[in-house]
Amino acid sequence: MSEWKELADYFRGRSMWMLHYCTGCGAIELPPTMTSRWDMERFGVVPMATPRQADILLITGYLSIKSLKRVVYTYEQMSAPKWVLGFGSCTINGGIYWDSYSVIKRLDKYIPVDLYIAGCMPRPEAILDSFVKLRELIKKGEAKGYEKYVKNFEWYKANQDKVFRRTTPVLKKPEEVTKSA
Amino acid sequence: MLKHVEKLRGMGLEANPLKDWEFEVSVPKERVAEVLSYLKSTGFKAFIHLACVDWIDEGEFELVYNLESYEDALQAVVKTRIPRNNPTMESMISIWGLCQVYEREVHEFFGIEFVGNPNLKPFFLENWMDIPPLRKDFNTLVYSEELFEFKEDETHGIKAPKRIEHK
Amino acid sequence: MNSNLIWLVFTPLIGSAIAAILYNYKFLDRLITFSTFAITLFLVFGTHVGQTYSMNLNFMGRMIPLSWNVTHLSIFMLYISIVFGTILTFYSLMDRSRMKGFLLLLILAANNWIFTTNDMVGFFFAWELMGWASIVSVLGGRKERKSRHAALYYALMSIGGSYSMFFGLFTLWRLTGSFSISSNLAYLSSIVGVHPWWVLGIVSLFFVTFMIKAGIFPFHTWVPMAYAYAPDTFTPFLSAVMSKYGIYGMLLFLPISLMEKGMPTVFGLPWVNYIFVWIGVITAVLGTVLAFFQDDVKKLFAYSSLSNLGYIVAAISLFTSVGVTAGIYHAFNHLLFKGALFITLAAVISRSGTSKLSEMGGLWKKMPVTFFTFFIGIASAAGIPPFNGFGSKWLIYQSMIKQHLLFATILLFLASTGAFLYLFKAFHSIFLGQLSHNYDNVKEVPVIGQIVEYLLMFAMIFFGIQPGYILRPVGLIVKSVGLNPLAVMGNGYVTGMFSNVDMPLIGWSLAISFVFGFILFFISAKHKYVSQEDNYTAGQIPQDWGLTPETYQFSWKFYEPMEKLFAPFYRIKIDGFFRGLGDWTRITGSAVKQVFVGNAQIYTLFAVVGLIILVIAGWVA
Amino acid sequence: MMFFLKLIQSIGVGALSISVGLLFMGIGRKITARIHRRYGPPAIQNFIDVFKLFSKNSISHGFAYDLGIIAGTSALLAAVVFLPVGQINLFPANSSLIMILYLMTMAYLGMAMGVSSSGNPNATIGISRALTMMMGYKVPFAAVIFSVYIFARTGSLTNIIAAQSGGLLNWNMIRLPFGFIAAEIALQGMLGEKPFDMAIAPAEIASGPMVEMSGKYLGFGMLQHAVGIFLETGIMVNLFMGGAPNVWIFVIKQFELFFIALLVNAILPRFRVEEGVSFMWKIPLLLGVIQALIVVL
Repeated sequence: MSEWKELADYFRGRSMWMLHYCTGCGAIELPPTMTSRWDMERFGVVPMATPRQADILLITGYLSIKSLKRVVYTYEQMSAPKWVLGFGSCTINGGIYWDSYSVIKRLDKYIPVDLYIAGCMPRPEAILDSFVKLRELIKKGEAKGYEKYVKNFEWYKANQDKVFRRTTPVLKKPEEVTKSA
Repeated sequence: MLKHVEKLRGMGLEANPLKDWEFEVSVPKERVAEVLSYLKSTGFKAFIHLACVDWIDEGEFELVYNLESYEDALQAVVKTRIPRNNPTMESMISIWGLCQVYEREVHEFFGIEFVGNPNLKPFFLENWMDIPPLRKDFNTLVYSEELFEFKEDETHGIKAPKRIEHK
Repeated sequence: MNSNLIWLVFTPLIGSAIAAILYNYKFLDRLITFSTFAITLFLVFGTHVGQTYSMNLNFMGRMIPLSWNVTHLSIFMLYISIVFGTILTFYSLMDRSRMKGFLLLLILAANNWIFTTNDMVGFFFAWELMGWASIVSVLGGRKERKSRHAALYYALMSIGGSYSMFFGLFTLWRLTGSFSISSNLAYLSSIVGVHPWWVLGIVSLFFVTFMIKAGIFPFHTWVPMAYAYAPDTFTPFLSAVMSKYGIYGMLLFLPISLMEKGMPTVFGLPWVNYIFVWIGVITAVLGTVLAFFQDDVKKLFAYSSLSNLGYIVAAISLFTSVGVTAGIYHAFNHLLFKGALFITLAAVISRSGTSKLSEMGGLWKKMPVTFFTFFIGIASAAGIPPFNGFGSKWLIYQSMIKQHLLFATILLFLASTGAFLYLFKAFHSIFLGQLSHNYDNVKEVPVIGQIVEYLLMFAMIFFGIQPGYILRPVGLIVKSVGLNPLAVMGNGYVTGMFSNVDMPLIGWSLAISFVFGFILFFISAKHKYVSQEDNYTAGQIPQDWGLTPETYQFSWKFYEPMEKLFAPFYRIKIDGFFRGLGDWTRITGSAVKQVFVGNAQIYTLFAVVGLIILVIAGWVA
Repeated sequence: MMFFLKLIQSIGVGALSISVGLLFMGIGRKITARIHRRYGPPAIQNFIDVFKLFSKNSISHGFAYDLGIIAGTSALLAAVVFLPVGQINLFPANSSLIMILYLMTMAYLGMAMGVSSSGNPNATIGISRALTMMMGYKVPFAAVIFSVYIFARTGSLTNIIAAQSGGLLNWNMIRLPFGFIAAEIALQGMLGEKPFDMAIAPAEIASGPMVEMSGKYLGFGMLQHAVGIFLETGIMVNLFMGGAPNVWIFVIKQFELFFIALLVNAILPRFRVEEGVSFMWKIPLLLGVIQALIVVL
């Protein structure tokens, strides 16, 4: 059975279909990655149109609360062996939106990220490198974000709900933290 | 263009040319509708934008109406100031229906009440319960630390940039 | 014991009388209808080919000779119509629509009479009985006003047809002094070499009647209306059985071959036959093209019937052995699959309460048996082997190709491909897609309905993979009209002229590959079932978005590109040209009518003219 | 005994069609990449994809969805055993071309039923476009088929191949040049390659019929496409290139046809649906009709 699993992992590592969530500015790095200059298809990575078909969810940059909602829904629509790539510093710590009231700061509090690509912007080489790294992780059986999500579902849901379903103001005592004239 | 400026000055308003294709006019709150409809009748048919500036030290909001005349290739900037406490403003929806959207946005981000606008539902923000976010007295850093629970020790060793204090 | 031929006619009449008395007791009425059909079926078991019977009816001092003669064709038609009628009445035992049992029994009496009679008086009388009973049956559909309108229009067309037949019948009587069909046909065959135009004129008078009943191209206008607004359980009979009366009539007259009698020929066909082939082809294409854009599902299938009858007419008009075989075979297949489709439609409409395609959707979860019946029905109608529609379509292509009628064949192929389009449109809009919350409480049809549906499914598959059971009797018919029957190699074979098709082999091939498909399906990684709301919506959460099943169902303007393609042809209809022509003709016709008065025969002639006017007018509307 | 022999041979033909189809798709991706001046995936990439898809979890919308998508592949596999493949001709008395075409329709019906029962309008729009396009290419193809029928005086692929024996000049490709060109354009539509790929437009309708397909369902879809490529190019080889003496030459001939379709696919944009259909009804149909006139008269 484990041989079968290894074989399956081998194939999964060589055929990663990607859904790119392109709200951030990082989306502009993807066309060169796909086309002649860098050609990600040689790694078996193909852009897909819907979450049903995809293996990788590539988050290209910052996510506002509204778009995070869509990303979570999209992630949950994907089928089981699935991986999330956080792209750019925005997904790591908010990047230039580090103090914004509407942009989330750390993606892996809400969905399990298997691999971060640091940089603002990461170049296509970095994206290709991440595919190779992800392939190695899959082969070693370390990229198990989807299992983590199922195991810690309550924790993820609580984090998501804290952002999505607010029933009280966030600032408990606004007069203390606001700087009124 | 000078003709417009002269005319507005003749109405007892403070009007200045800014560039050779743009002028501004400061209007008291009560006369905004009158001035806007006058400008519309003289060729400024297009309503471009409604902006709001929070003059927190003076305790006032400044509403900026941008108009454009396509015939004369001119832009008019109509400014008015309203008090910051309980800010209310007359809706310009009867002059340009388009104002509805901009007023809704300004309402959401500054909390200005537009009397006469039927649709001031939340626009961009979801479940917003704090003070409107684009007011100068809203501290976004404290807010985002509170909401996203983002502490520096959780950043995989990457430190948050030092906050640039203004003033 | 040849008098059982009379009983074939009288049993339904008696049953009809009882059913009419018990009309208010809905279930008893239905039960009597069903049992009369069953009894008639037993009577048909007792008839055999070559039976004759004759008697003289004393009518106000005149002796009217009535005679019966059972041919291969008539026994075939009797079997298929009565078996189907029995199944239909069994189905309608549980039905709540306003179909009147005694009228159906009257039609059955007329049906038996038409198929067995050998005298024109009986033929005409039975034809009228059938016509009027069906007209009254059309009344009482779900939409009062529209069904009244449809019945009126159908009645006008039928009257026109009757006049035409009456005129032809009495002309023949004046010529031969006999009412016997067989002797009259023999007479026509004998004089065709001398007076081809006379024969053509008389036969075309009959053909107008038959074309009206079958709904062939210039006379097709009543078909969609009557089919769509008739009671839901009557439409299957109307489409499956009653459209075949016209085909039966045509088959009676077609043996009068105009070939080698000095008439010009086209592609080895007499030009009249050639014209009829094209009329059939035009009917097929027209039915298909109009069916694309219907929103009323019964109307859509009415146009589909039109298209299929076009196939049949095109095939039998060739009057070659393959052509006639293919035509009769397709008539049977059409009866089976269109009957099944209309019965499932009746089930769907009675359960959902609407016949609008844009209001239905997703019903497969609620009505799985009906869904499968409909699926096999459309697979048959689209001519997919090994279901039953394939063999006849395939033979029709071959018969056309044999005559080198290439363009007609291409157009028929177009109609067949188009058939797949509109069938899938109906299939999707009724059964697939999103299930509206209005239909949360919809249930499967009752057990009786399910039994009928299983039976029809079985029949469509059985006659698909065992075509020999139909091709043998069809071969006898072909032989009886004087052509060489096709060789039937075995029960499973459709033998064409260019190649054979072994239907059980296709069945095996499909079954085995399905087994492999299922094995692959079950050994691969597991799947989970999700609800219809859990769907790809570009990341939008349906509840937040205000998405309802109705708004997420694609059924309106299903083939919009096609509409754009065919838009120039529709503009012709919008133009007032035909309308103006129709008005003008009607005015001229009525003016002429006022001039001539007094002569009965001329009146009949005028009726025919009036019919043409009516047809043109109806074509516009 | 005969039955089992035929069964095993049929399974062999099915496996051959799947592998050749997947290989063609892989080589096609490689060639397209080279035309785009990319390196491209390995030629066996599609095998990897299919294995991965069958090892991946998936979602389903009910039994009609399962059944339809299995039917899509199975019906094509059932059709492919009737195709003469080189020296392998399992049922020589039974290779009627029209029968094979109608059996392929079963696959389309199954696939259409499956994806539409998911309830996603994108899928249905894709199906509606595909069927409209089918109406477009089937008509010129029918014109060509019936010309060949009349020309060869037979409707069985076996006999059509036999009628073309005796060298290159006897091939229908040479004898019926207009028909060959018309069928070649129709083949482009049949394969769903550009400029006739509006059914699976990923940017407009989220890859159309495939929108809700995940894991093994998509795997079945790929198998269907693979068998479809094999079957459609195989029909063309038998119709116009005189079949082949053995399987290898047959596959090479198929690849020649597929290669032309690929080149066109790699450089052309997409038609709109009605443009595609009206194109099909103009140029290929005209060519087909010219050919038919030449044959009939």
